[in-house]
Amino acid sequence: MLTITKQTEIIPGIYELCLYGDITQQPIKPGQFVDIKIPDDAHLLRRPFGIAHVDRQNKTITLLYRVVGKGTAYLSRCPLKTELSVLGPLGNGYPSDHLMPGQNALIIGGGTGIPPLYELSRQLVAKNINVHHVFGFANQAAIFYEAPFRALGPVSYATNDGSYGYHGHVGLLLDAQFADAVSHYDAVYACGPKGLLMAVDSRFSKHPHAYISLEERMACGIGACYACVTKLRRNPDIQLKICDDGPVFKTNEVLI
Amino acid sequence: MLTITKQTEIIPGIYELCLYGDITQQPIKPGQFVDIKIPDDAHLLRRPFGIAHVDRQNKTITLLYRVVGKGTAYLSRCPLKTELSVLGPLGNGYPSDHLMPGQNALIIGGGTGIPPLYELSRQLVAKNINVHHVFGFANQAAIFYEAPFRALGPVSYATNDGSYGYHGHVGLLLDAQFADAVSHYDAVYACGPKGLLMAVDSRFSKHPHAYISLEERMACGIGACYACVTKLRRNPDIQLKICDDGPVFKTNEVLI
Amino acid sequence: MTDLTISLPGLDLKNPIMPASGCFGFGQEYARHYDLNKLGAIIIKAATKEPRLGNATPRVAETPSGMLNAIGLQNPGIEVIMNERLPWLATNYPDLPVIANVAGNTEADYVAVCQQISQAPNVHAIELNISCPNVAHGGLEFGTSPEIAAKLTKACVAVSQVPIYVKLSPNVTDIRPIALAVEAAGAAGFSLINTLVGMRINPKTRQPILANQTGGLSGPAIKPIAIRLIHQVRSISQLPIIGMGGVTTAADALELMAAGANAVAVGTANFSDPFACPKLIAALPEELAKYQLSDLSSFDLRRDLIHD
Amino acid sequence: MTDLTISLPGLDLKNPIMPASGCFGFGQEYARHYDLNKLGAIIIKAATKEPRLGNATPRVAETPSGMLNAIGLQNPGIEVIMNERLPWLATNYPDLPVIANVAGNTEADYVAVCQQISQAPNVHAIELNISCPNVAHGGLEFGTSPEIAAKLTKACVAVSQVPIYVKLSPNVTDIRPIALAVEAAGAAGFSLINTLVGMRINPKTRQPILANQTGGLSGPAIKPIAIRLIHQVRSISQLPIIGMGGVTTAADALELMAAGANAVAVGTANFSDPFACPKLIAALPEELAKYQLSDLSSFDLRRDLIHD
Ligand SMILES: Cc1cc2nc3c(=O)[nH]c(=O)nc-3n(C[C@H](O)[C@H](O)[C@H](O)COP(=O)(O)OP(=O)(O)OC[C@H]3O[C@@H](n4cnc5c(N)ncnc54)[C@H](O)[C@@H]3O)c2cc1C
Ligand SMILES: Cc1cc2nc3c(=O)[nH]c(=O)nc-3n(C[C@H](O)[C@H](O)[C@H](O)COP(=O)(O)OP(=O)(O)OC[C@H]3O[C@@H](n4cnc5c(N)ncnc54)[C@H](O)[C@@H]3O)c2cc1C
Ligand SMILES: Cc1cc2nc3c(=O)[nH]c(=O)nc-3n(C[C@H](O)[C@H](O)[C@H](O)COP(=O)(O)O)c2cc1C
Ligand SMILES: Cc1cc2nc3c(=O)[nH]c(=O)nc-3n(C[C@H](O)[C@H](O)[C@H](O)COP(=O)(O)O)c2cc1C
Ligand code: FES
Ligand code: FES
Repeated sequence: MLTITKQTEIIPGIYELCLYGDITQQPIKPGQFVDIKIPDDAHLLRRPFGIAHVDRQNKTITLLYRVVGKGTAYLSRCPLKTELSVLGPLGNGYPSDHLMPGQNALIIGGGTGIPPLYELSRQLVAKNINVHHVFGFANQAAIFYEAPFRALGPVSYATNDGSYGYHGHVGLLLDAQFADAVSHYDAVYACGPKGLLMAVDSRFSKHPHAYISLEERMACGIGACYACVTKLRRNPDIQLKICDDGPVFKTNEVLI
Repeated sequence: MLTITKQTEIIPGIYELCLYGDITQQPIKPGQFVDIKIPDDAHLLRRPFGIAHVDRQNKTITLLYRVVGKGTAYLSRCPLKTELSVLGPLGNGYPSDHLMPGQNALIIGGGTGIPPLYELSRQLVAKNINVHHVFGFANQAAIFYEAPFRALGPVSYATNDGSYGYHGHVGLLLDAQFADAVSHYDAVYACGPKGLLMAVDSRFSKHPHAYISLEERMACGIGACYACVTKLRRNPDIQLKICDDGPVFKTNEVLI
Repeated sequence: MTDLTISLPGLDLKNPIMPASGCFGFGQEYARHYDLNKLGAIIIKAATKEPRLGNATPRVAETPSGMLNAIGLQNPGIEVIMNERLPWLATNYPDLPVIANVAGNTEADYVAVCQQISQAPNVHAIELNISCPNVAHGGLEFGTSPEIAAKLTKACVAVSQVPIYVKLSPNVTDIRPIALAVEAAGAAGFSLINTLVGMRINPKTRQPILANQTGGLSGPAIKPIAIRLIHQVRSISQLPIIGMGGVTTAADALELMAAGANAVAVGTANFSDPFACPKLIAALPEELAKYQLSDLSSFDLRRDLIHD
Repeated sequence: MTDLTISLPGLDLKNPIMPASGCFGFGQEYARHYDLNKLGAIIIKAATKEPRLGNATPRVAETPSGMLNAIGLQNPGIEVIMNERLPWLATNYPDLPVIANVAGNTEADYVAVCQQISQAPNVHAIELNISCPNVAHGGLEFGTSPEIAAKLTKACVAVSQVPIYVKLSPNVTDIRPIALAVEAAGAAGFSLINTLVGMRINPKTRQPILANQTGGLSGPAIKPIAIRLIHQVRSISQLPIIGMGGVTTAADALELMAAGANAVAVGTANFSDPFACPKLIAALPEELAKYQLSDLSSFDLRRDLIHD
């Protein structure tokens, strides 16, 4: 059980949720996620959320989530001190052991794919990696966590309506401003909507250290039920489980 | 919506619940009940509870309930300030207009049938009626609200195991100590388990002002669904609805 | 302004929402809580030829996100309904279309009640209940065989002054032959779903909670089954469907309409919240606006969904 | 000390609780969370002759107190199960009885898998899955006709080294003739219920949420249907029943046992709480003590309940 110690609506519809408890005693890799039981008997399936920030000193983790359906709406109404059943950390997380201080990483995200990238960026910066962020949003009003990310490294924004930064989706921004990214960056990390992941997957398909994080509807969250499978690109007869073998995969590894 | 302003476990498994809100603006008769939505989506049916105390000044009503199943267990865990959807006051309540100051009333109850009798007794005493209470419980440990009732008038207890008061059930206590009750009391009111109600129903079948309050599983609570019917004794082809035509009936009126 | 009107055989409705049969009596009790004119229509409690006392109590039990009922079609009989209940509605709510739910022990019973009740001026349609799981006779048995269902439908259609919507049972291996048979027999449309047969056992007594032992399962628990069956019937028939089963919110109502329902009845939700229907109706425009829609015809995407 | 042991054909169990097929894989993942020796037995994921990839994603959706799944019997095939999954269980949990769930496209498939898997030393019984609603072939069609179900059962019983429990479908008009036919064909017992066919529609796209369109409804929502069907099968047969459908708590398990189940499988609850099974098992003694019982045989009040 983790306890809600803070919950703020940081922009309309997006909540920052701090959970206190023993989960931080264990190692947590950026890109791993937690699976939360909505405390209402009618909701059986846990909800997966990326871990946006781990604060070992205060024994808290922070999640950032958008209210999309009944479960997240319920969560957003849970008062402070609510105890939540949280499973995790789950999944594999983003590999970064190969990165050396002074090397460069490109972090690409969009919408509610951003949360796990914040913890990733923090840990990379702590290892003295230079991090550049490329984020896509529907419009300026949808952007959140701009200041925290800017504190870690430069951020290039793309908005669908052009209200902030580059006018267009992230794929176009990559083409326009990051043409040499494949050679320039020692690691590429992405999380976000399917279109964004496909753009990254194709653009960095041969990069030796480019990773994308997938989403799928889940039941068990631990690899037992086969709800969340994805097929290997090189052999679609082999299926991997996003909850357990993922959610992070190398580019060109799975069919998205 | 009514707000929980107080919730105490007064003896193991029995809770006193104070609800604040506009419900006290309307007239509430003793013996009426409220129908409470358990604030969890998996629980559809409202739970009926007698109104144990109406405090117009502080705009609160008090309920006394036993935790018997999932709904009451959930209710007992609801923290202060929880907002509850409360339907009511529902049902007819105990008639007492015929009583004059100085007259005598006998109040008979058992277990969780006691709650509505407290508000009844209070209102009778306020009208200068002499009230005698006869209460049955499984054993001494199960007794609650002894002092509040004693403050209103004498209380005779019967316990099944003889651990307090008369040894035996309420029917036997009535036979032993209230043989002249039919003529002595100007009104008789009962609420409690079926055995108790049957004892009162038969013993006071000809009393012109003897009333019993029935329980039944309900769905709508307002007379529309026919879940809670009971048959008229004089013509079992006629059915009354406990939620709407009751829960209070005259003795000898319905088949119990 | 959102246009919530819908037009179905016999039913020109200002909105597609109506209380489901058996969950709203004959309207009188809920009328104490709100103005019934807010409703698109009202489906009244089952009418039978003779008055019925129904089953012994307990008649209801709770289940996770659902409930069981075994009321057993208690109703005051066609005479009282014709002479008191329907006139009360006609007097107090002259513009409220009534759908009469009809049940019986025998085909002759059904036919007699359909003939009589369809003459009431405010009865705009009949919902033929061939799917009540809670009575010994005249319930499910009429609804599980295509032949029997068709024969009964034909006989009722022949005598009725108003269109007949046949209420189908979910307690069957395949609903499609039954729907097709009923359509061929002249039904104006379908109403679905009725309740699923269920049981709860009291852990203390280890006996069924309901006096009738089994009861009909309703409420949100059955919503996915309702959606599936509506979708399946829509895939083989273009007749109008009054959909029901677990509808609580405007989103639920639109989900059933997306599956193929043309109007939506609300049953169990009335018990959780007596204001369920007017709240749902009030929320419909905003729910439609989420999809940039301002009327219900454009919501009708059934053709996309027919691949069963 | 409460005695939780039960003894059924092929299955001498230290307690009556086992994870349901498809909700626990082949045990490896849950073994990371707790010691599987706590379980009475384990029912493994369906085994088919060839490996199966299952359906497209999304494969699951939530419903009120329930969920839909359309996994589509994804499994690595009998070879891998025999050579890797079952040996892993035998090595790590030598005392854990395994019930193998068997499915197929054709009768020949079923027979081949039953023959092979029943030879695995740790497979103590087979659960014959003739009721999967999520595959185009070899699912429900074997389970809705008494004749076909009996023929298949007979063929499998003939080749199996272990008792066969036939898993019945709730998606039928009347389960009794199917149960009787399967009993006559030599089944050692029944397993029920499999999932009910349901659907959810995504309000945004107005298309089914599941790629497979329909899915199997499981979880507490279907518990009253499971109880009703267990009770109904118990009323016509004295064969052992492995009951399942929405069991989450010890009280739920006893409710199914009161209805006639001799052992209880837990499916969906594992997803809400990975520790659902061991928690339930730990709570059983206290739950039994509420009724002054110290073993399960005395809980068996099935005879009282047979009036269907
Ligand atoms: C590994 C992973 C990490 C995620 N991290 C985040 C995050 O950090 N912040 C954030 O806002 N969202 C995140 N999501 C998406 C988030 O899980 C869904 O938005 C959320 O489950 C919706 O729940 P709901 O009850 O509001 O919606 P409902 O529609 O009521 O949910 C019904 C069911 O569908 C599932 N579901 C609905 N949408 C999704 C989805 N996009 N992905 C997976 N399951 C879904 C729910 O989990 C639930 O089981 C993540 C998803 C995955 C798989
Ligand atoms: C008019 C009336 C007044 C009541 N007043 C009181 C009171 O003042 N204090 C008190 O402790 N109890 C009272 N009860 C009983 C109380 O309603 C039940 O104990 C309570 O509903 C049980 O809910 P649960 O969720 O804990 O039990 P569950 O068993 O989980 O409930 C399942 C369903 O059964 C119904 N149910 C279960 N037991 C009863 C019962 N005895 N009567 C009616 N419905 C039941 C529930 O309402 C619910 O719909 C009253 C009942 C009625 C009808
Ligand atoms: C208490 C109760 C009584 C019902 N009575 C009838 C009835 O008389 N005739 C009928 O056709 N359906 C009856 N039904 C079924 C409903 O009309 C409806 O088909 C079913 O409950 C599913 O809808 P819901 O989930 O919204 O309740 C009854 C349902 C309930 C809960
Ligand atoms: C994700 C999932 C996968 C399932 N796979 C199988 C299966 O492979 N074979 C089978 O016989 N039943 C399968 N089932 C059905 C369950 O074994 C069980 O019969 C059903 O879910 C009802 O129990 P529950 O409500 O406890 O989940 C599956 C159920 C779920 C939810
Ligand atoms: S959610 Fe069960 S395998 Fe991934
Ligand atoms: S509970 Fe519906 S009529 Fe009484």
